[in-house]
Amino acid sequence: GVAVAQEKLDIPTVVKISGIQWFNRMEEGVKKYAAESGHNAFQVGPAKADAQLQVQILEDMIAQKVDAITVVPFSPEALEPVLQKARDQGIKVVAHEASSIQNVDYDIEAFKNEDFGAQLMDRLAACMGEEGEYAVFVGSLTSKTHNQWVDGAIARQKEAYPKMTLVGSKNETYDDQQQAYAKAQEVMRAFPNVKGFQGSASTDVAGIGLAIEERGLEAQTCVAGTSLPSIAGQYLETDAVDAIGFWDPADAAIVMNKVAATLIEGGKIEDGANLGVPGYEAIKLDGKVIYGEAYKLVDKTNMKDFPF
Amino acid sequence: MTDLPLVKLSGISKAFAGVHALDDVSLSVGRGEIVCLAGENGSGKSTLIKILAGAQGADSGTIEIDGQARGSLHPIEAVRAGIQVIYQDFSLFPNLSVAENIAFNDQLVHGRRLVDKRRNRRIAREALARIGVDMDLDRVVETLPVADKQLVAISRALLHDARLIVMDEPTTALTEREVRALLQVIRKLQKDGVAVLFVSHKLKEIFAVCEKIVVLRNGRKVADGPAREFDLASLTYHMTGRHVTAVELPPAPGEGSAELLRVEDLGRGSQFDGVSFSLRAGEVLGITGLLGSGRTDLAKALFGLAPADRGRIVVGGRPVAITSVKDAIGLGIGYVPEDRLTEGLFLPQAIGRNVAVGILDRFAGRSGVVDRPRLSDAVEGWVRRLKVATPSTALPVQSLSGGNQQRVVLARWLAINPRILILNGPTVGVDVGSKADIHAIIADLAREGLGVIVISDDLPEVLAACHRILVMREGRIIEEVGRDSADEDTLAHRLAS
Amino acid sequence: MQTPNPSTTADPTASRLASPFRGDPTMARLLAITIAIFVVMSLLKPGLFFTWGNFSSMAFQFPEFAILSLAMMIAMLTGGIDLSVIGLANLSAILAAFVLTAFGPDLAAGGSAFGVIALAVATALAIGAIGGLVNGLIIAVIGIPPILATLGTGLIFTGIAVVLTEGQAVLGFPAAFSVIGNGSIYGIPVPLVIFAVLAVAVAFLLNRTAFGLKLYLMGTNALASRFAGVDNTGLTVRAYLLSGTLASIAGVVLMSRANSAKADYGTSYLLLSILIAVLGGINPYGGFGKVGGLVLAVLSLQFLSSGFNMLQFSNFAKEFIWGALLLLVMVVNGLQFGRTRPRAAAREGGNP
Amino acid sequence: MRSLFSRNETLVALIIVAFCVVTAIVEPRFLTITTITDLLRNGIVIGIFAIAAMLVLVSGGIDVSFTAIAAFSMYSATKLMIALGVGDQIIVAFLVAAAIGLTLGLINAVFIGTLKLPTLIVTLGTLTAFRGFLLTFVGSQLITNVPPGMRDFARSMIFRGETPGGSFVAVPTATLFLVGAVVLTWFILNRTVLGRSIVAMGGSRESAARVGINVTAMQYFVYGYVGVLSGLAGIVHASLARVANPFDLVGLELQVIAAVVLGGARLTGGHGTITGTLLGVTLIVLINNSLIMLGIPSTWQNVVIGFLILLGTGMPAWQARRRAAASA
Ligand SMILES: Nc1ncnc2c1ncn2[C@@H]1O[C@H](COP(=O)(O)OP(=O)(O)OP(=O)(O)O)[C@@H](O)[C@H]1O
Ligand SMILES: Nc1ncnc2c1ncn2[C@@H]1O[C@H](COP(=O)(O)OP(=O)(O)OP(=O)(O)O)[C@@H](O)[C@H]1O
Ligand SMILES: [Mg+2]
Ligand SMILES: [Mg+2]
Repeated sequence: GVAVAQEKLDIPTVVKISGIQWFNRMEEGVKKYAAESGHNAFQVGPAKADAQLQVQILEDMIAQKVDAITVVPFSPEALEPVLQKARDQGIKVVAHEASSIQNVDYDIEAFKNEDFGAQLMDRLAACMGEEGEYAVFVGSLTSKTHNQWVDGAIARQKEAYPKMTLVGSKNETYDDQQQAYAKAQEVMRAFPNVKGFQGSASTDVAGIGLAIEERGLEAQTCVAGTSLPSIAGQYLETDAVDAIGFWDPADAAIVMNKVAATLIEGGKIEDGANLGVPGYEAIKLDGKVIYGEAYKLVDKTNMKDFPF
Repeated sequence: MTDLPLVKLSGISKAFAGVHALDDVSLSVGRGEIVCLAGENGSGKSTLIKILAGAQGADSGTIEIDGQARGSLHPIEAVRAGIQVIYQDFSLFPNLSVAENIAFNDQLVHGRRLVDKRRNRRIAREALARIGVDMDLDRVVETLPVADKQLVAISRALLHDARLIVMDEPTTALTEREVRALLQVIRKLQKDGVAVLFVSHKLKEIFAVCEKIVVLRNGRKVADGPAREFDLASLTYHMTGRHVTAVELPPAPGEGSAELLRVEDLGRGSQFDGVSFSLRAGEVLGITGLLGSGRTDLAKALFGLAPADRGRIVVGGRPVAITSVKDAIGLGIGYVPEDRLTEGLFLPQAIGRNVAVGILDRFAGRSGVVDRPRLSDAVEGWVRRLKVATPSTALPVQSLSGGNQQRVVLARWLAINPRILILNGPTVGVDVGSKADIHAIIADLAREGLGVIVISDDLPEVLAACHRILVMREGRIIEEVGRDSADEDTLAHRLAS
Repeated sequence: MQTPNPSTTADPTASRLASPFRGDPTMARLLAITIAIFVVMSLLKPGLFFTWGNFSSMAFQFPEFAILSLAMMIAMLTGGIDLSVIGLANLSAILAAFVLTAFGPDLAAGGSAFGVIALAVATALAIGAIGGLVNGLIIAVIGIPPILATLGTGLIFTGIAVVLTEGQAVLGFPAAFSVIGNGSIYGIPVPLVIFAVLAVAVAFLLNRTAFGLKLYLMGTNALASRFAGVDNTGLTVRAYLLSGTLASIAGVVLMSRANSAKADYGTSYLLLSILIAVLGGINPYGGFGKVGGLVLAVLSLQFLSSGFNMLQFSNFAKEFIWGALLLLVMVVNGLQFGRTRPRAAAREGGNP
Repeated sequence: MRSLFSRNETLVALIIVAFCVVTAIVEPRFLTITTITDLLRNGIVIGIFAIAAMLVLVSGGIDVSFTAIAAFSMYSATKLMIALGVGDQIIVAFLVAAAIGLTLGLINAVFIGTLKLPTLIVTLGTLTAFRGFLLTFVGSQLITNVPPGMRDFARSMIFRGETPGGSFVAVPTATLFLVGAVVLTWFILNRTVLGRSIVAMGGSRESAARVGINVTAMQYFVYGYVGVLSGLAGIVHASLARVANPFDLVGLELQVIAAVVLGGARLTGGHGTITGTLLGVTLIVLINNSLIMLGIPSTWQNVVIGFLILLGTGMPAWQARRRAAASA
């Protein structure tokens, strides 16, 4: 009711891990929202990427009796019980990057993961001339989103680019650039004709790009993957990386917070609604999942437009 | 000794966490003088030596070298002043070669920056030559038998211009042969004007070499004078503060008494071979031999630590296979090992636990839950019976002196009430008083019908404590002698030749 | 051989052969520190920290890694370490999860949840025991240093977990199962109850049974324990078996808390459990350490953690403080452990 | 006694050869110059770390904090370079990083040498504390536009060639840091009294003190030296990766120590050789960079690595056991 609307709401945004580029950008969004709304919106995250640490933080947030929780789960399944606990205590919960999650009021997705993967594949294929060998990388075999992107891409290749062939299995990089670099090197040794690489973790394409630059194969190879201009920029410039895709974490944060506040104030989210954030002007509502059209595909021509 | 003494310690006191290790002790050593430091375990000998060598600082007192007073001493200074120490625990570097161990201190003293291997080897060879020992200079010290380690420690001290060599129980691990060699070295050193401060629990050695004797008791100096003014009895009295009487060994058991153990043609690898003997209830059997003669291996075989690979063992009339310590203990065999500190004791653990370890299972029963009241009663009982000098069985065993530590190990094995007890060097590094007590304990055990095997190279000991003595050489028993039919010198002769 | 100096290790009750921390100065200090942290946090956030809600919230949080720390402690008492605890915990959980999901359907058809859950838990324990047994054998029989052996088996356990699940989470447990991790009995969180029971059990095992007392002795000097007739090999194997079993219990709690099982759960708990063990006064070179200290270490870290989250400190600051706290405790305890590890003990199996 | 074949080094070397043979049979492409350059390139940082870790083990301690020191020095130095606008002076980066590493190493030394605390616990504490401090107070943002000096350093090569396939093979100048660390540490450890004193101390601290070795000073040297090496390794890592990421490196410590012990160093101190350490590193790096070639699916790679570690450590351990049993 109105009474609620007046008071200053406590809304933590619990992220996968503190400090990394991606979530620092997200924090900018959280701060922006806090400034605009006057609510006490803040971001917290564990020091290490570990679902259980996220659970602990959520426990503490519940103990603090916050009004709503927005969360980017490291491992959605692991959060179900604690999020249920939160909701049982009347705390509104909005998630992001967790389309399968149950115990939330809403989950925000910048796009359908499979489509996004397919989009990256289209870029990759275009660059490769729709033929040749390619390898795929995931930050972690245990990461659902990464697997969805890669699976989406592979599916897309199978239907649209018959002359392309996948070599090797999903290479795991442990979200570590050095690992991505070493694995890329080995892939190039094991499959000398490999022409394309698709990355998932934001550091993957950087590692792959570095390996390719050292081999001097910028021109002969194609790399596409999820990343941020601030991470992959130097490799986009040298064509070691050809295209990156991402969505703006800041926008996602703002959307999460807006939705959370709306719910507390008793508002509703309708299909096709405009959440007043670029990419989320006409959202698709599918059960609890709010889909936007917020992905950005970037190459060296337009990377400058995204200062993060 | 008309001129001023080489070193003069005055009013030295030192306490460790309450324990008064040294209390106002004064001592002087003249040039080329051989002084003996005697005293019971824990009387403060080693502590005094560490202070003299700068390895530990004194709480009070002064050290004078050539008349110059020094407050405290750094090890290097001590060495520069010509003081070299052979520590009780050798203080060698187990991971370094013989050559490097011997030459290390020299490198430091000369403030060398770079290693000169050839020079080190030369120094080492010379040092070993001085005690007439030849050894593989490149062998890593931790792979040496305990005796060779001691020889390395000794030769290390004989380096260059030593003017005072301190020997803290240098002969504990040595057998007759090496001891004689060492005493020769000491006399030779004296001729070269080198003074020696000699610590030993073997009074025979003391009288053999010493000119002056200083006796410590409980950290105080209780006697100080020319050797000729002492005799065995008086020295023992000063050390212990009581009159130690020779132990009465019960008469050897007759044919009647049961045979506890019989060994036939026992052998293991190249270590020992064709060993046969038998042990009766109430009998104390001595086994002696030079270093590397295989005594320890034989003992280890009987205790299942390194099982024999040929021959027969018969316990209580039944042929048995001893392939593990468990087997041996099951057969009522106990073993007091050679190296008390590493093989025998859990130094930082409570005395009580050190004794209890052997009987935990017995007091645990099937459930595995220990009956603590009964267990600790048993433990306290044995600690009392063996007169372990300690205020509480809760104190770590490392707070005890050598003799008492050995009693703790004995207590552990007596607690399992064994039928056969094997004691390997039971009085190594143990003072006369405790030694007599331990011999008394052995005699008691024999009286109670145990079979006791005493492995020792301390000939007076085997002669005093054993009914029969087996002499081993190169892994074989070369002969058996009855205690009455042999005296020390002949025995020593048989060993060596 | 340098070893703990008498003054700090003389245990006045040891004549009664070991005991909880009566009259132990280091334990007293740790207790003081824990209380201090608690008081400070309560003063800084009275309305939030010093509330039943927060207590219960914390009581739900720490049991899972506290149990892992118990497992770590057992390994450390032998003078070893167990880097495979979390891998084994997850592997056990995943196999238990397979049992739960396999029988999920006929539960919907009204089967007894209890039976299935019991079976699942049994499976987990069995896996934990087997894993621990493997560790023990590799360490005691083959003689690989524990740090390497468990590093290897840890990778293998995690690896198998990944292979079995393709890295994805296993879901769909009967509702009743979540009681283990999220339920309460008379307002007391079930995981806390489980930890309490285990802590008491382990303390009893270590101080009242032949197994425990021998463990302390072997950890102090493995060579001497062998000469004293202790079966070092068997003892070491049993120790790691116990450690593995405890790990699997942690795994069960973890999976119930997460209502799912996955290969990468709780990966940050490995370093944490080592940190807790040493902070709790377990000598990593073996032979010394009490459950009481471990519990205090767990509590102090949990108080700090929750307090910091309430103060909205960064979690990196929390890490910094944890490290600093460990050093502080060590400094005030002075020469708690030997300056270098006991050499004789290091010669034989069961040591790093 | 230490016949060539009873030596740990020999065994590890044999295992390495065997592994290479198998890999070459499964995938002949393994036998290319590129394989060597790649392995070398990936071995530089872990190699320097291993040398440092070995030195500590030899001295009778154990250090798990060196990765945190490396990350700390690397990130702070890079930030400082940018702040001071001396981005093109790679030498500055190395000096600053070395200085920071030295400082952190000496912090370890204070606890270990002066306060006489157990090394494992101290470094466990500093590992956590250094990382926490770095990420809390220095920063957590990764720096992707590393100073040009570092980039040029990364691009400079000792050797560069081209394969028939038309791709470059190169040995980066950074390799010289590994070579330097190896040579210098070898010299100190085997040719100087300082080094021998460290080894002696690792063998018996008490004995060392008694022959007049200043044990505390030795520990200050060891942990300081390790700090410096770690700092340099940090910059090398950041340069080669062309990004200063404060989250990097920490987590490697156990793998590094595993490599060192694999190479025959003993956790009980006093034993460890440069050769063995390099062999251990080689084996670990080889394993980590050959599984794709062996056609092992990612899901199985952890299992395989685990087994290979057990195999690599098991054979020497088992042999040592048997020898011990024989001469019991
Ligand atoms: N580092 C130490 N800490 C505590 N107490 C010690 C220490 N060193 C020696 N003591 C104690 O000081 C006393 C004298 O010890 P010391 O080693 O000098 O005796 P000792 O005469 O050499 O005995 P032994 O004949 O057995 O060698 C003993 O009570 C011993 O327990
Ligand atoms: N100096 C040595 N060098 C090489 N091998 C030795 C040496 N001394 C002993 N051994 C080996 O050890 C075996 C027996 O050693 P052991 O220690 O059992 O002798 P011991 O009579 O018990 O001497 P002690 O009990 O005085 O140490 C010998 O057969 C020999 O092979
Ligand atoms: Mg002494
Ligand atoms: Mg022997």
